[in-house]
Amino acid sequence: MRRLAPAGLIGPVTVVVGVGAIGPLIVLLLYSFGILGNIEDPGTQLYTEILGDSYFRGTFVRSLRLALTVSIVSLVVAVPLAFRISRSRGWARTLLTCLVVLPLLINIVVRNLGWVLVLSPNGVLNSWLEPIGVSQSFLGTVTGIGLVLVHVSVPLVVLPLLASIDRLDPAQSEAARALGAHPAVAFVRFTLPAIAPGLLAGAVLSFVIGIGSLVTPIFLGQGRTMVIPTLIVQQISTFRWERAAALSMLLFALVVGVVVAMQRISQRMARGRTERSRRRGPILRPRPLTDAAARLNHLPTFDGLRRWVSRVYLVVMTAFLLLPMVVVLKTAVDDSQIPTASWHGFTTEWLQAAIREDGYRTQLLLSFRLAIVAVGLGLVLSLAASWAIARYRFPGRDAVVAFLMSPLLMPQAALAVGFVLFFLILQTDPSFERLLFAHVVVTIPYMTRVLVSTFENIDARMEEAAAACGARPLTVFRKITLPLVRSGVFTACLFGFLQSFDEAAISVLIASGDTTTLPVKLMSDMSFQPSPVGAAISAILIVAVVAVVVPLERRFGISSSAVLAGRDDD
Amino acid sequence: GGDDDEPAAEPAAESDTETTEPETETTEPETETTDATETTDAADTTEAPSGDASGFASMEEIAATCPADIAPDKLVLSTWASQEELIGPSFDSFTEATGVEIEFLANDLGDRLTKMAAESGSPTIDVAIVPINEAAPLFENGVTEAADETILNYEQLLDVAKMEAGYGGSIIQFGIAYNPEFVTEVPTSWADLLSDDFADHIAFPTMPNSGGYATLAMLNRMEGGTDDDLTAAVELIGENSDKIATFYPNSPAVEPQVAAGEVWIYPDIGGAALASMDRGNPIEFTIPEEGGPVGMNTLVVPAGSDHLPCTLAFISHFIGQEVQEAWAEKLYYGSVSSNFVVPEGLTVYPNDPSTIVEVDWATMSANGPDTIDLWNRVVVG
Amino acid sequence: MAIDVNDPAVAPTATTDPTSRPAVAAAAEPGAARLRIEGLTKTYVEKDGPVLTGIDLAVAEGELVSLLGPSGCGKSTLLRIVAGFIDPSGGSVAIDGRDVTTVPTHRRNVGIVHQSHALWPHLTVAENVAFGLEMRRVKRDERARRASEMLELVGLGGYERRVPGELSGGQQQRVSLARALVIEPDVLLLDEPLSSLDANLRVYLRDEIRRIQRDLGVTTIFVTHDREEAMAVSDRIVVLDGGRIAQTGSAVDLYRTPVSHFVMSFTGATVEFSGTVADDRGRRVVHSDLGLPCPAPSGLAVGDDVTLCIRPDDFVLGGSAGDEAAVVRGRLVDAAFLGTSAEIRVAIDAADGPTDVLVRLPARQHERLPDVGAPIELTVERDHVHVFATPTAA
Amino acid sequence: MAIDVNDPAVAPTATTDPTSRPAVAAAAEPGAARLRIEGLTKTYVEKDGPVLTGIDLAVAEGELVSLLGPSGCGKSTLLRIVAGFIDPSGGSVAIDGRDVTTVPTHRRNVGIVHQSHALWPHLTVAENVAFGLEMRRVKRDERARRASEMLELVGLGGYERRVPGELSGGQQQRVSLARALVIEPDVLLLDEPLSSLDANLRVYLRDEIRRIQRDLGVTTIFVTHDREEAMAVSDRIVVLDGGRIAQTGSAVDLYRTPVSHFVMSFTGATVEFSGTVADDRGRRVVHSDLGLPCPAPSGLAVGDDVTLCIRPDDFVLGGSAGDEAAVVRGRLVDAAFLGTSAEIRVAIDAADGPTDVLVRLPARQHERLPDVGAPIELTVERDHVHVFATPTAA
Ligand SMILES: Nc1ncnc2c1ncn2[C@@H]1O[C@H](COP(=O)(O)OP(=O)(O)OP(=O)(O)O)[C@@H](O)[C@H]1O
Ligand SMILES: Nc1ncnc2c1ncn2[C@@H]1O[C@H](COP(=O)(O)OP(=O)(O)OP(=O)(O)O)[C@@H](O)[C@H]1O
Ligand SMILES: NCCCCNCCCN
Ligand SMILES: [Mg+2]
Ligand SMILES: [Mg+2]
Repeated sequence: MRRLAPAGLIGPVTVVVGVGAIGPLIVLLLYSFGILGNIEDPGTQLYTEILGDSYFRGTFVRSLRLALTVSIVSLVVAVPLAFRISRSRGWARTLLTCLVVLPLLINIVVRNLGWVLVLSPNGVLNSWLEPIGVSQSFLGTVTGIGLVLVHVSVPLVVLPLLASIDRLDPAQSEAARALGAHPAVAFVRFTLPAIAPGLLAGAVLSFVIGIGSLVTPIFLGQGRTMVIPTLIVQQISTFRWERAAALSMLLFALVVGVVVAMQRISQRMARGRTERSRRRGPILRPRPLTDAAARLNHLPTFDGLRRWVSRVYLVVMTAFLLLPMVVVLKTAVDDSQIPTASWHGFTTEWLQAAIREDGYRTQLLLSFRLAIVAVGLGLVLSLAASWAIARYRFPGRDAVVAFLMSPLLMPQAALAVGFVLFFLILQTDPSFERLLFAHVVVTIPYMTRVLVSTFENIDARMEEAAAACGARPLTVFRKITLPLVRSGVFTACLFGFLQSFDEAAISVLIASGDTTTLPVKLMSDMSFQPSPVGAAISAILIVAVVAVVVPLERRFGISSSAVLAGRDDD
Repeated sequence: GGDDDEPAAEPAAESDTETTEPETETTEPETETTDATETTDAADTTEAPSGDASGFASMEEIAATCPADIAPDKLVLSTWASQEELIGPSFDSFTEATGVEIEFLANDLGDRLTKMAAESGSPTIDVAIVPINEAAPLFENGVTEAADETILNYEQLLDVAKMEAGYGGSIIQFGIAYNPEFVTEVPTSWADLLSDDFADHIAFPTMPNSGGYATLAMLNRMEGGTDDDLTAAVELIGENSDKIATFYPNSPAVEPQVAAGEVWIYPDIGGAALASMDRGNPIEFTIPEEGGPVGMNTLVVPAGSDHLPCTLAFISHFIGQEVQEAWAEKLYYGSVSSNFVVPEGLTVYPNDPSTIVEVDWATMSANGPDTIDLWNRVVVG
Repeated sequence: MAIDVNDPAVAPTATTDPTSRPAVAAAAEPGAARLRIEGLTKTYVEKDGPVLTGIDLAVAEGELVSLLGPSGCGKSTLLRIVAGFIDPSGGSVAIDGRDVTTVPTHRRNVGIVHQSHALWPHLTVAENVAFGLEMRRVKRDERARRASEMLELVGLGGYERRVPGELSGGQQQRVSLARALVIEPDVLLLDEPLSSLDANLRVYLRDEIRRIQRDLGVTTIFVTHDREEAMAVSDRIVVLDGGRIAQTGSAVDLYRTPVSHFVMSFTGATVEFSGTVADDRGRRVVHSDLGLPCPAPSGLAVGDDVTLCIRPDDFVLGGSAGDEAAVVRGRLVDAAFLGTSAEIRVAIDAADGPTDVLVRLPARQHERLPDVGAPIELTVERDHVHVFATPTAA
Repeated sequence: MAIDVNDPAVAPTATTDPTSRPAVAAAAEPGAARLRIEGLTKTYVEKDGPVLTGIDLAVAEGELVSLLGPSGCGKSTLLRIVAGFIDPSGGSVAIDGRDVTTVPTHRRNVGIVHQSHALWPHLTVAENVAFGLEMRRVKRDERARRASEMLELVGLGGYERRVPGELSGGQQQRVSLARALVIEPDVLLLDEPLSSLDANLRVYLRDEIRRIQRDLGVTTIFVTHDREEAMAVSDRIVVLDGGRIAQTGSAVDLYRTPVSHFVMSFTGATVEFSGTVADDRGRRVVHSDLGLPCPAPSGLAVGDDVTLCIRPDDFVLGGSAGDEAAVVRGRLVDAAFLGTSAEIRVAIDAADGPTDVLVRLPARQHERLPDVGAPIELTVERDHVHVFATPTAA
C-alpha cells in the first residue's frame, strides 16, 4: 500500500497536464506534418519551406535575440534587486516584495497601454527627458518591446533568485576576500556560481515569456516588428493552419533547445571543471581571465560610490516597475475619454462605468468565479501530487516534476492554438468547462512548484511524530501537515489565482459570449479602442490586490513561500 | 470635393448624379424617403409579405421564421468591441418578438477569425461581422454558410451587399483623418499620407486590415497598378516606412497617439472618424480628390449551427430599418438596403456619390495571403 | 556494581494476550522483554547491500538501551523500523510479545523524540503534548490535566500556553519528551535527541531524560553516536558496526573489555602499538615495542600483525615496571590541561621510527609533569593491554 | 609550566613601515604583538546596545589565543572585525603595528576558516587551495607546487583533483585550513572550525590544527564555545561574557583560579553550595552547608549571599577532614561510568532541604564505590572551594 500511494496521488494531476499540454502538442505536430488539415500529401515540406526561407529564419533570429536579450537584461537588473530584498527585513521587505510582484498583478493589456503612454514620443518618459535634451521613442522598436517584457520578467526572475540568495553561504565570498580577492572578483567567481540555479530558473522563465509573448509585440511593436508568435497568429487568420502549426513546433523546439543550453551553462557555472578535465588535465588549469582579474585586487572598493549607485538604482528600478501602473491609475481618474499621458482633471466617471453591469462587472464576476474554481481544482490536484513528490522517492520523480512544469515551457501562442485545435478534435461542448480545463492546466505548474517546495520544507518528522502519537494518515494530514503549509498553500492559491485571472491568450479563443473573461474583454476592448474605463477596472483591481496582498504578506510571508517556489531542487 | 468641415453635415446624397453604380444605389433611399407609400406598395407586390410602410418585413413576419419551438435562448454575435453599446439596443425588438437574446462576443478580428476557423463545423458563434475582404476566405475554407437569398429583407439589399459568402451589414467609405492643428491644409490626395511634411506623424493601417487594403489600392492605382497586384503600393509604403509613426490594427486604436499630438494624419473610415470626433479626438475627416474606396461590414454565418433559422431571422432584422438606422446614428455608416431611410439631419459616409471609388475586394482578398507575405517582408521586416 | 542492572538475555513473555496489553509500563510483568527484535534485516537499495543485518535484541521492561555507532551504521534505520516508519526487509519486531512488524505506526503505542524535536509550531505546548491523548479519545479536561502533569514532570510547569517558537532548544526538547511520554508508550524511542544542543545543555538534559525514564520505568531505546552520552544514560549499550551488532554490554564492559578493535576505539581513546604474534616455546605470544610480552588472542596465527591498545588513562606517571607491567620511556612533547584531566603527548622510539603517543592523566598529575622536552616514564599494567588483530585499512 | 608560553602584555611594533610588512610570519620580530586590538566596540543596532565593549587584546607572534564564550557573546563579531568583514563602531585593529581598521579584507593578509568550511564546490581541492596564491599572482606551476605541499602538510596529499563534494567533513575542514594557510597569513582566524564535525573527528582535528599551527608558527585566533576544545588547543584563552572580556589566561588559570562565577561555571562543571557572609570577630567569613568557614572575597559585605563552587573532581572519596578540608556526607544516588572518569550523584541534606550534587571521580575509584543508596563521604580541601558573589538570576 505504501508503494502505491505516490501513483494514486500523482496520477490525476499527471493526466490533466498530459491531456492539457501534450494533447495540444500532438495536435500541432500532426497539423505541421499535414497529417491533419488540408494539405495534399503529408510530409516535412512545411518545415523545409520555412527553414529555407530567409524571412522566416530572420524572424526566428529576431525572436530569439529579443527573448535572450530580455532574459539577460532581466537577470542583470534583477540580481541587485534580489540581493537588496534578501538583505531587508520587516516592512522594507514587504514593500520591496510587493513592488516586485506588482507587474504580475496587472492585466497584460492595461499594462501595455500604460507602457505605450510612458514610452510614446510625447509620453511620460520623454516629458522627463526633454529638459535634459534627450528624446527617444521606443514605440515600434524591438527595444520598446524588450523593455516591457523585462518589466514583467523581473518579478519572475527575482523570486527564484531570492531563494538562491537566501540560501547563500556568505562565508564563501568572505573566504575569497580574506584570500585577497577584490569584492568584485569574489562576487563573480563565487557568488554567481552559487546562485546559478536561481539564475537559471529566472533565465528560463524570462526567456519563455520573451519568446512566447503575443500581446506585447502587438501593442509596443506598432505593426512594424514581426516576431514568431505574431507570425503564427497571422498565418492562422489567413487560414494557413499547417504553417502555423509548423511554426509553433519550431518555436517549441527552439525553446526546448535554449532551455537545455541554459541548463548546461548553469551547470557548468555551478560545477566548474568537468570530471574528465579534472582527472586528466593539469592540476591547475590556465585561467588567463582570472589572472587578469587578480589585477583588480589593487583597485579601491569604492564603498561610498557603491552605496550611492545602489540608491540611484533603487529609485530607477522603483520608477521602472511602478511607472506604467501609475499611468494606468492616472488614466482611470483623468477626465479624458482618450487615454493620454497628460492631466485633464479628476473624474470618477470611468470608475463608476467600470463596475456597472454594462461595464466590466459581468466579466469580473465570471473571471473571479473561474479563477476560484480553477484554483480549487488545481489545489486539490496539486496538493496531493506535491505532497507525494515531496515525501516519496520513486523512480521517475524528477521526470514527473519536469513534466508538470511543461505547460510553462510551451510558448503561449502555440499552447493557445494547440488548445483550440485540440478542443476542435475532441468536439467538446463549448462551455465554462472548456475554459476551466484550460485554466486548471495553466495554473497547475505554478501551484505545484510552490507546494512541492513548501512540503519539502516541512520536516517529515512532524508527521512521523503525529503517527507515533496514534494519528491515522488522514488525521496527520489534516491536523498537522495542512496547518503547517498554510502560507505555502495560500501563496500557491494566490499565484494560481493571478495566473487564471490574467489569462487571455488561450481564453480568447475558447471564450463565448457568456464566457468572456475579464482579461479577454479588456483585451478585445482595449486593443480595439483604448479607453479609460478599461484602465479604471484595472486600477480598481490593482488597489484591491495590493490591499489584499500587503496584509497577507505581513501575516503569512507570501514572499518567503514564493521564494521557496523559485528554489531549484537539483 | 466631398470633405465636410462640419461633422454633422447635411444628410447624405442630395445629389442625383449617377456617376457610379454604387452611387445609384446609395441614392435610392432618398427616392424612397420621398416616396414611401409607393415603395411599400412595391414591396407588397414582391413575394415577401411586408408588414409596414417602410418596405421592410415586419417584426411579426421576421419572428414567424423563428418560431418559439425552435428558438434558442440566445444567438451569439461576434464583432468588434463597443458595438454592444452602440447598436445593441436596436436588437431589443427582435428579442421581444422572438424571445432570443443577442449575446455580443467582442473580440479582435484576428481572434474572431481564428476562433471561427478553429470551431469550424461546431461553431459557438451564430453570426459574425467581418470586413468584406475576410468573408470570401471564410466561405471558401468551409467555415461559413452560403448566403440564403430567400430570407426576409434580402431582396431590398443593394447588389454589392448580396454575396455568396455573406450579407452586407453596412457600407463604409475610407478617407483621411487629420489633425488640423498640425495639418493646416486639407489633404487632397492619398499621396499626402506620405508627405515629408508629416514625417514621423503618419499612421497607417497594418495588414491584414480592410483599411489597409483600401489605402493600398488607392496608392497602387496612383502608381499605375491594378487591384489584382498591390506590389507597387506595398513597395511604396516600404520605401516610406521611416516616415510612418505607427501601423494600427484598427483606427480607434490610434486615438491616444492622435490625442497626444503624435499622429497627425491617417486613413480612416468616414463613420469611424466622425464617431472618434464625438469622443473628443481633435481630427477632421476628408475624402481626397481621387475619391474614397467603399467597403462593407459583412455578416457571415458559421456553418454547422443548430440555430440557423433564427440566425437568418436575426439577419433579416439586421438588414432592416431599425438596425441600419442605429449604425447610421451611432457610427455614420451607410446602409446596405435600398429601402433604408436616412434619418433627418444625419451625415453618413458615403455621403457624396461622386467620391465613391469601387475596389476589387474579391481579387484583393483572394490574393490576401500573398499580399500579407509581401507586406511582412517589405514593410514589417 | 550498582548501575549495572541489566541482564541481556531475558525470556520473552510471548504468551501475553496482545489485546489486553497494559497501558502503563509499571503494570507489565517485571523483567519481561518489552521489545524483542529478531533477525532484523533492512536493504534500502539492492545494489548498496543491506543496511542492517541479522539484528537480535531484547529490551527488558524499564530498561534503557543505547544504540551507539558511527554515522551511517544503521542506528536510525533500526529505530525507525521499531517505530513503524519503514518496513524491514526481513525479521520481526514484537512489543509485549505481540508481533507488530506489519502494524502501522499509529497503532503501535510508541513514543518518539527526534533530534529536531519535531514540535508542531502551530500548536501550543499543551496542545502538542495532549495530541496523543486526543488521538486516544481522552476527554478534554483529562487531556489538559495529564499534559500539565507531564509538563510538570519535565520541569515545564506553567509553559502550557506558549508555542514552540517561544522556547529555547532545551525546553523544546523537553516538550518533545513530554509529548512522547504522555501516551504512556510501550516503548520510548529517542533518535539523537540531544545532538542539536550545546554541550552544557546536553549534559543537563541527558541526566533529566535518565531521571524521568527511571521514574516512569519506561522501556527506552536511545540512539546516539556520542560515547559519553551513551555511557551516561544507558543500562546497556549496543554498539553497531556497519549494520551488525559488534558488542552489547554495560559501559564498563565496553570500556574495559571490548571484544574488537572497533569497539575499543569507538568507546574511548586508545594508545596503540603494533606487534606481531610470535612463537614462545609453543605458546603464541605477542611481541611489540611495549616490551612486555602478552598472550596472543585466540584465532591468530604466528606472524599475524596485531595492535596493542591501551586506554590513555591506564598509564600511570613514573616508571615502576614489574612482571605484570611495562614502562614506556620517551620525551614529553606537549601537555594540555583539560580541566578534569591532562593530555600529554610523549615521543617514543618505536621499532619503525619515532612516534607520538597521547596519554591522559588525572588532572592533578599535571602539576607533577616534567618540562616539555624532558624525559618522561609511564607505566601500564599488562591487564590493561588489549590485543586485537590489526584491522585492515579502511 | 611548559605549555604556558604566553605573555599577555607585549609591546606593539608600532613603528614598522606598513608597506614593507613581511609576507612570512617567521620574518617578523619574535615576541612582538602580531595582532593588537584596542578599545574595540561594536554596536549593530542602536537599541540593542553594544555587542562588544572595550575589547583590548594583543596576540603575540606564533601564539594561539582562543575566544571562549556562550552563544551570542560576540566571539564571531570580534573575529569578523579582525578579518575586516565588518567595521567596528570604535577602537582599532593593528596587524604588525600597521593600523588596518579601515583596510578592506582583501588587503589584510588574514587566513580564515569558517565553521561551514566554505569551500567552493565548483573548484577542485587544488584550485580551492591555490586561489589565494592566484590572487597574489603567483605563477601557475608555483601555485600548484605550494598547494600540493600545503595539502601534504594537512594530510591530504593526492587529493588535489577531487572536488569538495567528494570529501568527508573532516577532510573538507582540512582543505579549508590549507586554503587559509597557504597564503602565509599574518593572522589565522578560526571561527568554530570544528563544531560541525562529530566528536572523534573533532578531537583528532583539533590536535592536527594545533600541530600545524605550531609547525608554521602562525599567529592564530580560535573561536569556540567548547571549553575542552579551547583548553586543548590554546596558549591562552579569552573568556567573553556579554561582549566584554571576563578573564584571560591559560587553561589552568581559568580552571583553577577563575575570577568570577561566570568564568568558573563556563570553564568546567561545578558543585555549588550557597552561603552568606558573616562576621567572625571582625573578619568577614562565609558560612555555608559545607561547614568549613572560608574567608569572604573582597568587595562583599556581611549578609551578602555567596555561592561556593567546587570542581567536581576536587572531591576525594572518603572522609578525612582536617582544618583545611570539609567532609560532605550523603547517600549515593547514582553512579555513571564515563570511561576516563565516573560521575556520581550524592544526595545531601543542605539547610534549605535535600539536594543532589554531581561529583566526578577518577574512573578507577568507580570500583571502590558503595552500593547505590548507601552512605558516602567525600572530602574537599579549602583551597578548592571558590567563593563568589551569588549571580543575579538570569
Ligand atoms: N531512505 C533511504 N534510502 C536509501 N538509503 C538510506 C535511506 N535511509 C538511510 N539510508 C542509508 O542507510 C544507511 C544507514 O542509515 P541510518 O540513517 O540508519 O544511519 P545512522 O546510523 O542513523 O547514521 P547517523 O548517525 O548519521 O544518523 C546509510 O548508509 C544511509 O545512507
Ligand atoms: N549582522 C548583525 N546585525 C545585528 N545583530 C547582530 C548581527 N550579527 C550578530 N548580531 C548580534 O550580535 C551578538 C553577537 O553575535 P556573534 O555572532 O558575534 O556571537 P557569537 O559569540 O559568535 O555566537 P555563536 O556562538 O552563537 O556563534 C548576538 O546577539 C547577535 O544576535
Ligand atoms: N465601431 C465599428 C467597428 C467596425 C469596424 N470596422 C472596420 C472594418 C471594416 N472593413
Ligand atoms: Mg541517524
Ligand atoms: Mg559565532
